[in-house]
Amino acid sequence: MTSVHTIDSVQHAESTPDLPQPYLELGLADDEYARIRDILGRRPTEAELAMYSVMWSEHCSYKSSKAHLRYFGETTTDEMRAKMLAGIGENAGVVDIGDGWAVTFKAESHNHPSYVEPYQGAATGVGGIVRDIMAMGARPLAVLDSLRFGPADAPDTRRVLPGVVAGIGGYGNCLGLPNIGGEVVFGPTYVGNPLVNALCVGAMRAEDLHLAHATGAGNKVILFGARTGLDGIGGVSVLASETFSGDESAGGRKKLPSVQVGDPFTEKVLIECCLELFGRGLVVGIQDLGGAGLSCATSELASAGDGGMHVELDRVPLRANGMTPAEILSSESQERMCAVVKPSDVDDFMAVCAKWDVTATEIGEVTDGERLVINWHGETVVDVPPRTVAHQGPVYQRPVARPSTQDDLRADTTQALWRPSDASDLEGTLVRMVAAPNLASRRWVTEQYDRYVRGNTVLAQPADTGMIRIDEETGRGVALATDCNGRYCELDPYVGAQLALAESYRNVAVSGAKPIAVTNCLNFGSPTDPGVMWQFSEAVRGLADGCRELGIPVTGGNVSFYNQTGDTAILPTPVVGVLGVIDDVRRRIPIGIGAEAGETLLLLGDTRDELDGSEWAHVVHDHLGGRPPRVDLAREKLLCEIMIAGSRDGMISAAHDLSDGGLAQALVESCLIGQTGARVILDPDMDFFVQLFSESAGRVLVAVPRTEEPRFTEMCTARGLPWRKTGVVDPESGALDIQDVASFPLDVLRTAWEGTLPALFD
Amino acid sequence: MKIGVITFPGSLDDVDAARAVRYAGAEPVALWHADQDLHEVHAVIVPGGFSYGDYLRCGAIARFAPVMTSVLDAARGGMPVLGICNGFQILCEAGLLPGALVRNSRLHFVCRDQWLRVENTHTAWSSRYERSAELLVPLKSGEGGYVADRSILDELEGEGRVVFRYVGKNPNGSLRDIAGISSPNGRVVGMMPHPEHAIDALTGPTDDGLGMFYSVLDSLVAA
Amino acid sequence: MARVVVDVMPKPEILDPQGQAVAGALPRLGFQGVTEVRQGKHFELEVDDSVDDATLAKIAESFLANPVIEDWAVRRVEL
Amino acid sequence: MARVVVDVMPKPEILDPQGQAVAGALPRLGFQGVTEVRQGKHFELEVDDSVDDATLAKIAESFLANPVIEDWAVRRVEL
Ligand SMILES: Nc1ncnc2c1ncn2[C@@H]1O[C@H](COP(=O)(O)OP(=O)(O)O)[C@@H](O)[C@H]1O
Ligand SMILES: [Mg+2]
Repeated sequence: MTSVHTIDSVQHAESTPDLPQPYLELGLADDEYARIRDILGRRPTEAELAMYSVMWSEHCSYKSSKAHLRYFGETTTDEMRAKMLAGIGENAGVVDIGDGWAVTFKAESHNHPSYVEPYQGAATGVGGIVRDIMAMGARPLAVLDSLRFGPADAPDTRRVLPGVVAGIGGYGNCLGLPNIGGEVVFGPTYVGNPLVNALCVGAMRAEDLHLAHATGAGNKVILFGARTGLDGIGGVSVLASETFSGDESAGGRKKLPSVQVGDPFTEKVLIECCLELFGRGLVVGIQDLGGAGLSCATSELASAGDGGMHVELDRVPLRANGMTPAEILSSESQERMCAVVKPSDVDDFMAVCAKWDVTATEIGEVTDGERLVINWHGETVVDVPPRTVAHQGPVYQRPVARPSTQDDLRADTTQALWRPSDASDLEGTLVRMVAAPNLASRRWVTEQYDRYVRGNTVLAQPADTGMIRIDEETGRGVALATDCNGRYCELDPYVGAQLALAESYRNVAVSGAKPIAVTNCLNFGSPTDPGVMWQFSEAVRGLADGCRELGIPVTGGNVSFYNQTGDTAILPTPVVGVLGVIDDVRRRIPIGIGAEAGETLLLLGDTRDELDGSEWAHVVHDHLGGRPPRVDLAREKLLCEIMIAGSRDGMISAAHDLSDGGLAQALVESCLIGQTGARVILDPDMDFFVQLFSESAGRVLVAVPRTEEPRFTEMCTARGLPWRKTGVVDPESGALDIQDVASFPLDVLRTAWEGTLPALFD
Repeated sequence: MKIGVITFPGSLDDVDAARAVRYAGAEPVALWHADQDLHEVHAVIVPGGFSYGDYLRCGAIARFAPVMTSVLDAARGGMPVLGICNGFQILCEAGLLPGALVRNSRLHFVCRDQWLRVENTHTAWSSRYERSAELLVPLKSGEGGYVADRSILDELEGEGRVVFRYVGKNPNGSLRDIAGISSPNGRVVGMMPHPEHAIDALTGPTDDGLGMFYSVLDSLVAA
Repeated sequence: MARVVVDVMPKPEILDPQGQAVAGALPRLGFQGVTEVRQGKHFELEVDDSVDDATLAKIAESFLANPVIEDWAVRRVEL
Repeated sequence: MARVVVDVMPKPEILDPQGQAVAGALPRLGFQGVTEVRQGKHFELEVDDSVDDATLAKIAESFLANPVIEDWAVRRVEL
């Protein structure tokens, strides 16, 4: 089957210029195909066509989003850039956190695969993002996962959620990466289109930053890790069924599943192997193999370097028989990395791989030329300028139009909806809300994740933010939170994205860490829908403007389009991840109250009548309409400064930010997590319902030791942050007592809060 | 005092075990799975993780590692050995401790802070505790259900070789709530929960686990 | 009453890390000559005589196996 | 070359939570009449002709199964 005439070589392509090619089936448009012919001055070979088609896909080329994403760069000031060692465009952003440490973090979506095969889809999502972090030269330290599912009681959710959770746990636990946070959100638009976004954070000494560059002619290209199989080449198997190969078995591959199976053990060993390689200085450049496999790794390495690259494709160790060059180049087999290594270091490199029992193969070398040349059994099957594959894909200005329904949506506020007012209605509403799937305890999920491994986890679920210690000597650490409320984004994508940023930022700040950088995972419907593109562009602008106002840069991110079932797009879901740094993790502020006797509860920030898009409107009235809460980033910044000062001076013993479910939810969680009761007195001059369930942004509930109360409140007053004494911690009562509403025994609240997910999914 | 901590490919909690040894004031020594040499350590910890991926059965492949031959010899000679989680599974697979660990009864991996009761304070690894003391220690495993023949269970109970028992709701279906057991001479202990993750209230629920590492130092000094 | 066996195996083109781990370990344990191993699941079901083959196939296909990545085979065995 | 199948099952007296979970789920999915389910492992090995039955038994007993909790059966199948 490797006999000469079956190979579509460059030579063969030149001699058969008019041969019809299945570019449409591979997802390329007519003009895109024409451009490839133009670039090459001939028709592409089968292998080249495979490369261009995957690299120019939406997923790899960002062709619909690029024009908008530029705005992130345009709004990043020099000051914001100061601590950024690598930014958008690299595998993952890197920031300097001080003491010589650099931290890298990034999120990625694995939505569609997780719908098709929940366990493996989610597992390989974790695997992929971890390799991105390794490609920066960092040791992966922790993961987070941000999840969206259909309604909690939908049959589809029952199928998808347990598999996704088990997959994330199964893979992450086996890698020895603590899971320190994330989200689980249920909503009707995610039926048939769950969102599985995984985030990984890693650290390295700043001088060890490895960027994906193939520099230095003569340096060797080494592929290491798992063997290459037929995984995830669903689209490209079209080629195998086409004319050239003449191979019967290949023709039979047409309906290959594009599902990949993960092997976390191989990845774990790969991590240790990479770290030893980095540690010994044996790597010039490195790239992970993710989407688009070798096509991506070779073209990106080559185009980011200063020369070309030559690859002998038949040296790639294979797992399946009779794979064609196009298939090998597009395979998305997991757990593989590609390194550029000095010739003099190759033996040492191979020895380290042998120690870890990792398969490693020299597949080519960096060349002087400017072309990426790939041979297959002596014939050239690829000869392209690598930049045209990796970076010069098409860029679309998709039509953008604000949907005509948007005005009606915004006019349909919650004002007309029935609101509870007397004590017993409020009491019933509170218990019902606490047990609602979106507000109930996430323990059923998080118990399946190892949060302890490696012994550096300082805060993890339940907490507003995950926090890990980076440096055992100094106690320096980082905090990470992810957030997004898709309902707010539906009502106003610009404000919604800023609210996601504000919440994530606040979640980091309430732990006492200082937010320093942002990543995102932008999940939207189809880019061919002008309304979706409007949501997208508004969200990007909102996020970028918000970051500029807060003074923290977006260092990277991910775009996932085509999240829709039929014509119905998901709610716009721009998940925002914020990274913070804390000089000494011993000063972290936990959620649970009651650590010290006689704490006072203070509510910081302003409460307004803001219930449009709220969890209450969703749970009680199944209503979505109106305007999202107001966002005030200057206030968020002030709040953050107060929290950091409070942490530094030991003035705060616990804190919890207010978000979904409002004050009621924050009070319940603070009591249940702290296993301590409290007595609360609401403001008699304001509607109780609004006080308990409004979702106004920029608010935090803090517990302050009585001795610190004057100092803390004076600081707030002096700096112009509104505060209100809301109650006291009451270790004796075993209840959350809200004066003039009800006294809620903690065991009643716990049953309501913790019972929901087990009842649904056990 | 030197305490060896084995690293298999796929070991995860080896760094944590080494840290616990350090916190207790001893010197951790890294032992490599492929190396028979125990480097003159005075005791050995077989740590948690997923050795070789644990795809076949937890611990099934690791027990054949060269280093385990030396550990088995040393254990028979009285060297204290502690198997934690995957380490416990490996010691059972290797026949150093009786019984086996099976899939949790609720089928899910479980990570939670778990109360344990100390049932035997005469082993090399538990002498620092008061009898019936209750410890709060992380449990994190998918295959933590301890099973053995009834006759073996009776023997373990009769000889006082149940070292730790779960308190409260049984988290994984372990027979007789067994969380940890010892060899007849009390030198080898295997347990599913992770004392090495309870050495500092900053990163674990408590520091209740430190006692195990102090215990073994006591036993080595006494020996 | 009948006993039914359902074997579920990873599809040939799908990665089988479990089988690979076994195959890789055997030579280290001193067993030569095993060139390939694949690992799947084996179910033994006790079923009423009312359950017909079509139902069994449906159980295997829709529940015991994930047809995206696994093949399955059902057979009745004599007791 | 020969193909060898090894089935490994939890011993009858050992609790089998996986099998139980399957048995419990079937009626909920609308499948009646399955009274018991046990779940084990199924291995398919490709072995050289040099590998005799005694060796296969040893592989099953000392490695693929844990005799404390599992039974095993080896059979050669025609290709
Ligand atoms: N999918 C998940 N993976 C890991 N942790 C999660 C996940 N979902 C929720 N959590 C954790 O559970 C806790 C409660 O979540 P949530 O109420 O969404 O927090 P918040 O409202 O502060 O963002 C947090 O510690 C969060 O990180
Ligand atoms: Mg929060």
